[in-house]
Amino acid sequence: MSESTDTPAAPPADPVTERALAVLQAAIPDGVVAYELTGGHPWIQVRAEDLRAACWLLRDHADTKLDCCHLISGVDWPDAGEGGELEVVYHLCSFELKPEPGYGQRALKNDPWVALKVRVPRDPGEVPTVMDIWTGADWHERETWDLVGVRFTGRRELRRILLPDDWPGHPLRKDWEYPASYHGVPIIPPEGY
Amino acid sequence: MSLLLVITLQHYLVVAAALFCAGLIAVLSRRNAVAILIGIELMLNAANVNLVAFDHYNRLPGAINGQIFALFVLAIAAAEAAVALALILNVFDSRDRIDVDQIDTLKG
Amino acid sequence: MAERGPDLRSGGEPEGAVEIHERQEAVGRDLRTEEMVFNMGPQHPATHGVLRVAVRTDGEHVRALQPHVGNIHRCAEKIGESLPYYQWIPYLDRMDYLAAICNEHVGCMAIERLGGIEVPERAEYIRVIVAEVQRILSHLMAIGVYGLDLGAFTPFLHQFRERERGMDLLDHISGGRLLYHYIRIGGVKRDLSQDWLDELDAWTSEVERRMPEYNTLLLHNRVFQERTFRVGIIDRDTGVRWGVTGPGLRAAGVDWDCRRDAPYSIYDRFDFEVPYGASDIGGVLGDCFQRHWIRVREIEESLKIIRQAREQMPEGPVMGRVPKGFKPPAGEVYIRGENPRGELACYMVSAGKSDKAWRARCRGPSFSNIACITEIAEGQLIADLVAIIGSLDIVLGEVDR
Amino acid sequence: MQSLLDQLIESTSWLQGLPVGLVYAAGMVIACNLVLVYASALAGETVWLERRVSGRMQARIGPNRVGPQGLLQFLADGLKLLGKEDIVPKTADKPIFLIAPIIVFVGAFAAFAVVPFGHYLVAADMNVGIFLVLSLTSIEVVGIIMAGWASNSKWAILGAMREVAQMVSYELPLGLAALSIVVLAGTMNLSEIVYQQEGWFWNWYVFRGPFAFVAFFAFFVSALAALKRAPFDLPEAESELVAGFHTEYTGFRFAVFFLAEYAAMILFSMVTAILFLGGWSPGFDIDLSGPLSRWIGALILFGKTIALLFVMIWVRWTLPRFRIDRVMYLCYKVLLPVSVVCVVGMAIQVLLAMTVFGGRANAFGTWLMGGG
Amino acid sequence: MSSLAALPELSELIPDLLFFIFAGVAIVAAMAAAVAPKIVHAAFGLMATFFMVAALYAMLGADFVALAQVIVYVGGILVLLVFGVLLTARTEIKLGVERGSTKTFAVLAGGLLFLVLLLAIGGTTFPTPEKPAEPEPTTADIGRAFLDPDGMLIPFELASVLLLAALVGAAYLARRRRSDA
Amino acid sequence: MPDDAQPGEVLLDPELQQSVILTKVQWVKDWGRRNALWPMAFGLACCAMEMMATAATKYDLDRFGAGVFRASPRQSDLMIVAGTLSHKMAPRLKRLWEQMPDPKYVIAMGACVIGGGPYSRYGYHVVQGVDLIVPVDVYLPGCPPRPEALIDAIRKLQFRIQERTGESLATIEAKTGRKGAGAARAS
Repeated sequence: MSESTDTPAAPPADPVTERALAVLQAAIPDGVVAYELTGGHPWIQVRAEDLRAACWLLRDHADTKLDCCHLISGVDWPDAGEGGELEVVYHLCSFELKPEPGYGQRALKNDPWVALKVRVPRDPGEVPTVMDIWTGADWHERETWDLVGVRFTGRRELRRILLPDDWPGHPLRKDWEYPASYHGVPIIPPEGY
Repeated sequence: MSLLLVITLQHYLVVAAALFCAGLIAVLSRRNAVAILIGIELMLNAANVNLVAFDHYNRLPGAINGQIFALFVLAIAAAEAAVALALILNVFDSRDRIDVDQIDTLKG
Repeated sequence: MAERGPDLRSGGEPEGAVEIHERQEAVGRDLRTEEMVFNMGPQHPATHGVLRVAVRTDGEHVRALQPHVGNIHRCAEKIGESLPYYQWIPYLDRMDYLAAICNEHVGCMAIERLGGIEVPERAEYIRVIVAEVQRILSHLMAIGVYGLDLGAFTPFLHQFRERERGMDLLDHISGGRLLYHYIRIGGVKRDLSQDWLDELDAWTSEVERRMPEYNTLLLHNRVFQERTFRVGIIDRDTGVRWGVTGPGLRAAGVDWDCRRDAPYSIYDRFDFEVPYGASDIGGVLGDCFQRHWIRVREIEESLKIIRQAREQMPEGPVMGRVPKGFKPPAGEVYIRGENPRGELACYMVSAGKSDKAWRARCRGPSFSNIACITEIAEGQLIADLVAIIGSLDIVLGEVDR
Repeated sequence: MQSLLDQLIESTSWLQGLPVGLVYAAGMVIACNLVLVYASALAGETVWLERRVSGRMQARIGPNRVGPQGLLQFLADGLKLLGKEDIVPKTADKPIFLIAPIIVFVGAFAAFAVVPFGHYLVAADMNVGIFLVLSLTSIEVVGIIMAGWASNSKWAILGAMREVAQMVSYELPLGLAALSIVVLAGTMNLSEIVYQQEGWFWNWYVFRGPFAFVAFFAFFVSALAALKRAPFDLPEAESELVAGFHTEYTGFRFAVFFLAEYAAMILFSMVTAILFLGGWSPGFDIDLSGPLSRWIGALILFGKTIALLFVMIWVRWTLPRFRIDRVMYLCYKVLLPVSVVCVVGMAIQVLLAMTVFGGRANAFGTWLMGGG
Repeated sequence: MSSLAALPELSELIPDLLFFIFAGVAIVAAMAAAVAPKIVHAAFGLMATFFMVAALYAMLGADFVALAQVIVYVGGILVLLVFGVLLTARTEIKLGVERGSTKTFAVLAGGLLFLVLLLAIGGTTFPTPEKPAEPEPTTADIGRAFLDPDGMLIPFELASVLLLAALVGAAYLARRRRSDA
Repeated sequence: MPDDAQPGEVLLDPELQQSVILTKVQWVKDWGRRNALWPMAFGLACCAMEMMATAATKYDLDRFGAGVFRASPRQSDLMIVAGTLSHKMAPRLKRLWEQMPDPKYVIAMGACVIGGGPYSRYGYHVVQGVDLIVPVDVYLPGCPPRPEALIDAIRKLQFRIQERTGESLATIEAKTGRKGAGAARAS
């Protein structure tokens, strides 16, 4: 990346995240657990029970208008907290609000997106759904359940999407073990491969 | 043409009678409306065989009334099949069945 | 061979039934013909790979449908966690195998950002050039295959003529016809020679010369227009709600292109237009025709970018300094780039402890694009369903990753 | 046929010793087999033609390894299909599944009996020739619907339904367009129709007035649709219905469908050439009725057939496929009115020719009223 | 066809043979159509009957009627019937079996009628001419008869009106009823 | 060709070998089979693109009579398994293979279907070789193989059909009781 032109000593805050944080703190002051406004990946962490409220707010508020749920990712942190935590990261973006002129040239060469994080205990790992807020979140939630094992609550049906329905476990959990075979077909490569 | 000397009018009439009886059996025994329609078509065909056979064996020179009647029957059969099938589909649509025993009310 | 199933692609599987949207339960008495449940795919000519779509039809009309994906789930994210960063790049190639370079580009950008690696100027230009060549190749394929879906075989085979030449171009610099591993962390694998650039010029003018021919065969063809006008309309609201990106979203009238509006790499140095849907193109906003039209226009814009990059390209090295045993500090990064099919995004988490990512997550644009057919294909004809799936231009490798 | 056999009997001594009826029967059987073999081989070569022509159109080459220029490709395909396992799906309706291809085959091939390949080169010179062609090709629908139903596959039944809707609809403009030529010719005998077009090419029926000209296109387009050729190939649309009504058919039975399709293509090309393009008439005034020159006529008709086949292939590999509603629209709102106008207009034309332009008395009147 | 008259005896048997084949197949297929347990089989039995009857017409010298039979019955009516069967195929399971008593009664009635007809046919002497009419092209005659004001013109026009009425009526009856209308 | 058998030695009935006429008939049958290999239009992943390229303009598989891509397995002779085979897909692949009429041939195209390829080590959802599911006649390595290589594989298969009297690997395996007997490996 050609960032050599401007690498300031104190990295500036990301304006979009800053605005989103202001909106959230005004409406649900207790909801925001932590945030990071600078650096390559600014984010805001909210409590799981406030997630839906925060999402509604970010989607509909005139200042943010984050009308698209770009990506939902689950991250497994087995060593965090007591008995491990699951982190769900929502990358939200807006097609409604145009970036200000010169946005692309700003020091933080980045996109106008907001990362919203929520952390829950690994067991049972329940996170409220946002499928009714952004329809496109449906498949992302199913995939996160499928691979990471985050249980999204309050939604229509939480089925596996990529793997077969009777697949053992959630492969992206750090403690997931490769099964020897699936329906008689070996999964682990033969010895000496 | 001398080829048909052995085959007489009666032969054709017997065939027509058999076809007619087959149609009658279908109409009487079936309860599916489409199957009844099949029986009716058989009976009409039997009539047609009679008409054409009589035309062939008893024709006055230049007159082919038998064949013309057969063509009329053909046209009527076509009209009848179209309307009957439309009715059957309609009944099927509203009743989900085309069993004639159970279509006894006129009101759809 | 005594045991033979009744019908080919349906039945037998427990998940074969279509889930019905709630509001479709009230279809009621309008059904007059037999309802049938079809399984389109996973081996079906129109599903572009191994997508399986369970379709409930009433005669020729689609009542409800449910796509089933995952048939080539290749565990790219697990592999991203299991292998060192630089070894993961080839797997990115194989995700969207029709736009391998674009994938590499975004993936390398993410890893470079994570480790704070700088890329030389010339390498950035080369990346843009090859990425745009790849975009043209991908769009040519999309255009041709769309014709194939609609029953026109010839444009598909004609586009292969240009596509083969373009693939040869990338073959010369990378050694692979389809999957390249050309863009590396910190730069590109090797410099472009003058001969190659001349060949590139010849190819671009050839593509420019041939495009009107393809447009005559498809875009301006009456039959094609009748098949695509007012079919599979994705309006702005639907598109944004489902997370549709790329040509699908632009056809809905959203004037958004990552390359221009959130420029990554050096895209802010080029002057190009972003085509987006409008009602005066033909058809209506967001229908299959406009998606096709946008791909055609984007090829022209990519040609523009290639020419500009070729002129501005400076001399210099093509590989930055990458530390041996590359171990980025703990942190996260989220990069999105404009792929031919939409926005590819890469979310990488480094725990800072090893040369492997803690979490390597990719957003395949096709994954979001195909999800919306449950909504837009309802009530269309089966023939239209084929047209819609084709116009979304999905690559299953990217849907399933 | 009759006269050919009579000539043969006159010229061959040992045949005269046999009962005439036996000779006639044997002659009929041999002629039927000849026609069948001729039509099958032609259908096979049409497959090759299609693959080569489409190859050229697509900047490819097409089959060129099997035999000279790939001419034996169809033989290889046929042999292979004969040797394939014959699968009847377990849930299929077996008797109907087995009969269906035969009915389709009969529908396509039987009509060749009345098609004259040249002067007297016709198996059965029937007075109702064109009517027979149309009615026999309508049998094909039944075979296809049987195939679709008996396969017990959803793709097959959907393909069959499309086929029925399309074929039944397009028979109307097809028949009416042919009828306008019958009005002009005053006969349904195909040989007779060709005799009337002999002489210079302006005698060809396609050039006799605007209605015939329009009828030619109506007939050809309807024939394309009735043949389920692209852009009307919805019943077997690969990208939509896998393979349509013959999805479940393997090996030999599939080959029969395949062959029947191409035979029907040849049949309709030939009938179009006979009805509109002067049959074996070369387009200038020359007598081709001699025992040897009639074979030249046959070659000319063959050439015209190939030309029309080429147009069919050309259209197929150029246009995208129609959608079912557009197909029906084209039939009922475009072709049907056009062909009705053609029939009525043709009747008026013949009437005018008889009353105003002096009928047979002058050349123009004769040209205008055909043989009617 | 003129020289056919001079054929020796051998070939005279062929038409007779053909007649018995056609008639036999027609009757067997008709019975199959009447009693086949599967409605689709019945429809295809009907098709065979139609073909054989068309062949009988051809033997009777009525070539136009024979082809009209094929094109109207096989290409039109039969396809309609099969289409109807396919569209209403859901009920086939329920309706496949008739009540035994009805069937017996029907077969009895049919057989009885056939006997009566046989007796009637056998007992009647039909005024048969010495020589049946020569088979000749009938198309022109039929056309003339249809359009002759003293002949069949009025019935012909009436038939066309009937067909039109049937067309309109069928279209009206089978139209899709909008559930929201 | 593989080293395990002389052509026509183990795999032909001795009776058949002696009968010249039968051999001729067999030759004609095999000639048809090898010159009309209709592949099934069946692609899984990346390699499918190269398979399409092979059928398309520049390489034109149709020259060898193998360009008729049939969508229905009932009408195809050759299954080119092109791309990665996943556990979810495997039963369907097996089913499609079962629906093909005999004699049927399988080409395993690409590293993934030969042995899991790059996904072998960590790809939990990738089958470690398609030969675990269906018998393979010709293995075609590469990631993805170039179109020339696919043409070569088809030529290999054609030679194999002529030399081995058209029996597919499934039949040979059943006859000899040896798994993988007689599979060929393309360039």
